[in-house]
Amino acid sequence: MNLSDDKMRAMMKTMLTIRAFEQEAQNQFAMGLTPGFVHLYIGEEAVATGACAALKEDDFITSTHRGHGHIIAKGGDVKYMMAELFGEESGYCKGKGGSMHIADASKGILGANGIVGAGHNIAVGAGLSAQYRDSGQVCVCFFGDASTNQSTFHEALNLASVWKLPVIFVCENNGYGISVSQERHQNITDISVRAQSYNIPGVTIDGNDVLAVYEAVFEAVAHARDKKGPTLIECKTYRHRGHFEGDATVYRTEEELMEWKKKDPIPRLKNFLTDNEIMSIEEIDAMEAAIKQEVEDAVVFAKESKVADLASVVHDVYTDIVEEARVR
Amino acid sequence: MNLSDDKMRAMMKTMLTIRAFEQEAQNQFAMGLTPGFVHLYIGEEAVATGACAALKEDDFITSTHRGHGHIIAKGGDVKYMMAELFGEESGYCKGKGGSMHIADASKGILGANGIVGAGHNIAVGAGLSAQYRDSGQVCVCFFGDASTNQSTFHEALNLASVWKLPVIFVCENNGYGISVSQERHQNITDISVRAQSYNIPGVTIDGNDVLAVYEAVFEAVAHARDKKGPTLIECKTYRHRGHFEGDATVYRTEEELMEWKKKDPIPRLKNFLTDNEIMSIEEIDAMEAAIKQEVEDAVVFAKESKVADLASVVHDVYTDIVEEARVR
Amino acid sequence: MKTMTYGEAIRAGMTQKMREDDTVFLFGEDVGPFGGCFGVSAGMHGEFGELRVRDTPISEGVIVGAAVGAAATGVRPIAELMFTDFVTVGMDQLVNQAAKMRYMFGGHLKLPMVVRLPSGGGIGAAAQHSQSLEKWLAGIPGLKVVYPSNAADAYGLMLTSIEDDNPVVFFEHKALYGVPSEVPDEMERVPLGKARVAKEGTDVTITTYGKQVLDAMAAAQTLAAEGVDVEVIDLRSLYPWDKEAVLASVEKTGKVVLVSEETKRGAYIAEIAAYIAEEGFYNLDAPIVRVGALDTPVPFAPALEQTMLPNAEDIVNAVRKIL
Amino acid sequence: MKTMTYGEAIRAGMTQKMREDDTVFLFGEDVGPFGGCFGVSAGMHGEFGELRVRDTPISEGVIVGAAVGAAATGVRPIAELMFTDFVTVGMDQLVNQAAKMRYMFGGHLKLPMVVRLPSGGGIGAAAQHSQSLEKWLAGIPGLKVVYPSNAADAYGLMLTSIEDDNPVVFFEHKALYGVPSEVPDEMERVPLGKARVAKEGTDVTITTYGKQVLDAMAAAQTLAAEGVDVEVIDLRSLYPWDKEAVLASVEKTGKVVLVSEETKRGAYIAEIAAYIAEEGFYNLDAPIVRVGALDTPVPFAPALEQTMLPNAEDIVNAVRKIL
Ligand SMILES: Cc1ncc(C[n+]2csc(CCOP(=O)(O)OP(=O)(O)O)c2C)c(N)n1
Ligand SMILES: Cc1ncc(C[n+]2csc(CCOP(=O)(O)OP(=O)(O)O)c2C)c(N)n1
Ligand SMILES: [Mg+2]
Ligand SMILES: [Mg+2]
Repeated sequence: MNLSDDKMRAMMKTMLTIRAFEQEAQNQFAMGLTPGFVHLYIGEEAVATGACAALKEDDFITSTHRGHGHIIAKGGDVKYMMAELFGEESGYCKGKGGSMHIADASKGILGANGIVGAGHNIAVGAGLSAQYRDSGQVCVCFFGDASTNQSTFHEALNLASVWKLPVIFVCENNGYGISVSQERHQNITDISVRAQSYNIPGVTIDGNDVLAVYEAVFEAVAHARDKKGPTLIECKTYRHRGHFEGDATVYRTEEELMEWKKKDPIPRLKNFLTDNEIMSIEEIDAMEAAIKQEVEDAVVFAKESKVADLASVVHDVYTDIVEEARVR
Repeated sequence: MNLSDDKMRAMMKTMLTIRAFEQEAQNQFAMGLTPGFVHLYIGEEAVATGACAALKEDDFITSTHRGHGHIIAKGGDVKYMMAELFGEESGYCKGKGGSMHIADASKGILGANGIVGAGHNIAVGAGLSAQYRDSGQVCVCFFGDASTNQSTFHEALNLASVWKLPVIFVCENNGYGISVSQERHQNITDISVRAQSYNIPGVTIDGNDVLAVYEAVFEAVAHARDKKGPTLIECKTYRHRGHFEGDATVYRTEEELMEWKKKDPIPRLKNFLTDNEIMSIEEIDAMEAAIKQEVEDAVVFAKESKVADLASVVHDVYTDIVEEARVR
Repeated sequence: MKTMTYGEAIRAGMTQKMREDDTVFLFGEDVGPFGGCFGVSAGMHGEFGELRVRDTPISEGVIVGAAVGAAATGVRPIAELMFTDFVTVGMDQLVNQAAKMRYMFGGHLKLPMVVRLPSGGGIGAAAQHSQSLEKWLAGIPGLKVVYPSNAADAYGLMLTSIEDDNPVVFFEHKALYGVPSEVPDEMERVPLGKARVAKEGTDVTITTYGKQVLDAMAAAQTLAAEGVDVEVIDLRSLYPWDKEAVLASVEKTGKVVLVSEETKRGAYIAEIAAYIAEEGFYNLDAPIVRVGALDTPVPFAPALEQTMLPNAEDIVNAVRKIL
Repeated sequence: MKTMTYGEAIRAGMTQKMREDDTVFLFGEDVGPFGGCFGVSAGMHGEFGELRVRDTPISEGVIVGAAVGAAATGVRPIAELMFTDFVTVGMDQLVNQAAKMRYMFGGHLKLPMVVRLPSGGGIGAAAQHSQSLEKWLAGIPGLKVVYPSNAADAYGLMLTSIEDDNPVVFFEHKALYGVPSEVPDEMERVPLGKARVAKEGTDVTITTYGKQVLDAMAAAQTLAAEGVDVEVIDLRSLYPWDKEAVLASVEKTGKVVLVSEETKRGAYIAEIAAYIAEEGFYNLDAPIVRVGALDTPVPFAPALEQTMLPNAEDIVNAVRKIL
């Protein structure tokens, strides 16, 4: 594998950052400090991390309702993310988007998305733009298992295939769409078989193995940059938390969760790094402590921030028109 | 094969009826007597005929914009069809539907449809109803190659598969969606591969061989009635006319058309029947002459009919509410 | 009389019809054992089993489309979309198929189906999970559209909607699910197309529906303290809608304020306003005032969201404008 | 001055921008060598080649969705849907994505994209190929919406729409494609949001757009013969729309007739009516009358279709009602 030690350390850092961010998001939500819905990525960190490690800074990603991990992995700043969860002006979206709509166009992050499957199409558009401009960019499209039954999955993969667009479709198969298990929402086990409908490469990998994810995406990126079109990569993984915070997860067993916790991607990478003497446990601990601090600082930043001036509610709809405000 | 001679004669009759109806529709359109769009089925008769021959009267079909053949094969009356093409009150839809919206619920014909791909979903609904009522009915869903890139194709096949609904998806692959050839609208040759995405049986057959179509659909119907779920059957065929009447078909070659005309399903069945002494050429000629007469009578019927009372334009929106009329 | 929440009333309506008529069944995302994203179908899977309360894949197109095909072939499906916002992916099935099939086919078909659409803002769910989109469907010939504001109407309209032989769009406001109100012991059908006078009054007519009925009642109370006697009309059905009730009230008061949670521009209440300006013009003593949401997507932060959405205070101000 | 058809003008607008700006490109079903279902893009594939005038599969969702993703990443796509009716399968991309992305993301993005929607009836295409659905999109914050009635405006609005940094919905009336009218030799941009006074007059204001401008002009001519001096306002843009122009005209005439081909109930002109009833009430001398299509799907038979659609005679009758 073409993975430098530095790259592996960076992946460790990304995974730990995602985990720490999500745990803090969980706490803040539990305390009632962040409004709306929050969908946590705990347990799936290897997918976003491995995939984004294979990208350049000007490459694109599209994300989902469960987007924090993708955004961190593509270089999003936890400070502005946390502030957005709190709905503050200093957040990525000035408090207008919240958890499900964080984006950072300057880093190629084309947005989390509240509509299941919407990212498929947007990713194809980014790929089309890259192809049209002959820019050499690619787009990684993240999505869940259940979203592969949405209309958009099909239209997007077909168009990407027939136009040979530089898009890498990365499916996070965590076995459920909310309460509906995969066998109840589709009659297949490996979602990668759906690649055959578009005559594109399709692989199923262990989504809790960050190195495997990196490798698969790296290959797909090379294929895409070579103008050979899209790839479908299915990453089998699991979410440790409920669908959203507050979900009592009555639809799955404690044993199942325990089985998957044993396969947690984070201890796994830690072990790999220490076993191969790429990082010592002390180094990892120090890294983790620094990250915890960064995330705590982000919470402080968020809490010190203020909600935007209420008058701003009518801004940002158009580039030019400002809608009428209300006089109450 | 379990095909009685009577059944084969009936299939001959259906194919000849479709051909004669379409030729007359072509003529009447050319004379400017039928308004709107008309999409002819000439060259594809074997698909509708073979498929519907495998059905019972209370089974369902959904059709497309190119629907005349399906409707005739499922027992539609050419008189009311022709009158509908003319927009007359005596037509199937009282002149409100036209060529693209002919339906006859009493015969299980759930409608031609102007929206490409809409029938996929409706067929799944009919299958769901059959399963729910445990009625033993099945639904055949007809659709074109290009419609298999629509959102609906994917959602419908997935749901039918996971719920094991009694639906037979019959794809009429005539190589084009309007001007766009198959290789330009999808990156696969055999559409039946898409069955793999849903883990259901998928086959590709010669759609100009009515016996092959019958056999494949017969098997799929048995599978469906056995509660084993849907099947995808791709029938390779060709339309002799343009996409709609008036289409100059600049996107295809004369040679290609000529090649396919050699494979015309009608002479093919004729030869089979005479070679196997199931029908004599005289019998076929007589059958054809009677059909021609029936279709000519349908034109007379249509021409003698009148457009509905203009006041009726506001009827039939709801079962109970009659919309306000206009006083001009 | 008993007390029920709005959500319980919707469930009671579905449950009653499912007990009475075994051609009625419910399907949608997570409506089964999970009980629906807002708990509306909680317990129904237990009572009716897998075939009658069925979880679907995430495929709104075929959820609505399958309801159409099923309704056309002898059953009475209820389809739930988890959020109204997702009707964007089921519009073809609703508008080009369900609404038009009967007409296109010359009247030879009925389509008894209900599509449930949980609507509205106020729960911090942001732009793609908070919309009010009545205007898309209430103006489509072939659809009937209802929007209850309280438990009794939710219950009664559900019974009538399921029994109707036409496609009925059943809007529900998410922020009302937990709100209790009184329901008669023997629930009667609420006819489609009949408004309810929520409060009689003589000075100004407030015409609204859904959650804004509560805001209008609060506004009426505030105004009563100032000596202004407001009449509040709860439309209940957006199509057919009760033109007579509205015109009669305007004739009495001469003044009308229309309220909806849709973004004001192009909201369906514009139809009511235009209708009054056309048919009730000579009874009007003052401009027709509309109160709606600001003309923006729904923002996430609660303070912003509350600024964007209309409230009782806005209604009070609107009434004052024309006193 | 030269003469062009409406269809040619749309093509001229696209062609000019594609020559000026190589980030502009067109895609949709059969827009390539076939030249579009109505011939609007005829010849463009020849001039610009496969990458810039591109045939898509039949996948309206990804046609609009890809335009969104492309517009967000540095190009200016024009997406054509073959018929407005098919926007039903691209609504999510248009309404939940294109319209909301900038706002949801806090203003950090622009989306310069045009979606072309051939609309309207009159060609015997029946219920699923003849709709007017302005109301769905003109009331959605985040979208701009235009609807030209003649070649010069079609040309000029196309230039402006492509240059706009926001998603623009470009409605075209199918029955106008072949209609010629005059176009200046040097075409100027037509600003979004500015109405055009198609005919000045003092007695009644007819406010309309698209094909109905032609009907309104015919009606004005009939009425002129009776001594009624009608002012005809062609809105051209439905959002932003020219409130000042309409209010000024109503102030002058005191009477207004609104016309659209949408089914009357819930048509976007209800917004215009409601706005006038709110902001211009004291200038009104008569009821606001609306003329729209009958409240049914579009029927197939031409005689039925002509009965269902509004025409010049209906406009004349509407004006007479309030003289
Ligand atoms: C179009 C649409 N339908 C339904 C929903 C509600 N919803 C949000 S997330 C979700 C489940 C998604 O499952 P999956 O794609 O597997 O992603 P996961 O949550 O497992 O990461 C559903 C049904 C939605 N947001 N959008
Ligand atoms: C949703 C939708 N998109 C586009 C069209 C326009 N249209 C009508 S038929 C057709 C081609 C269909 O091709 P195919 O499915 O292969 O059927 P065929 O015409 O070849 O029988 C198209 C693009 C439509 N009617 N509906
Ligand atoms: Mg999942
Ligand atoms: Mg085809």
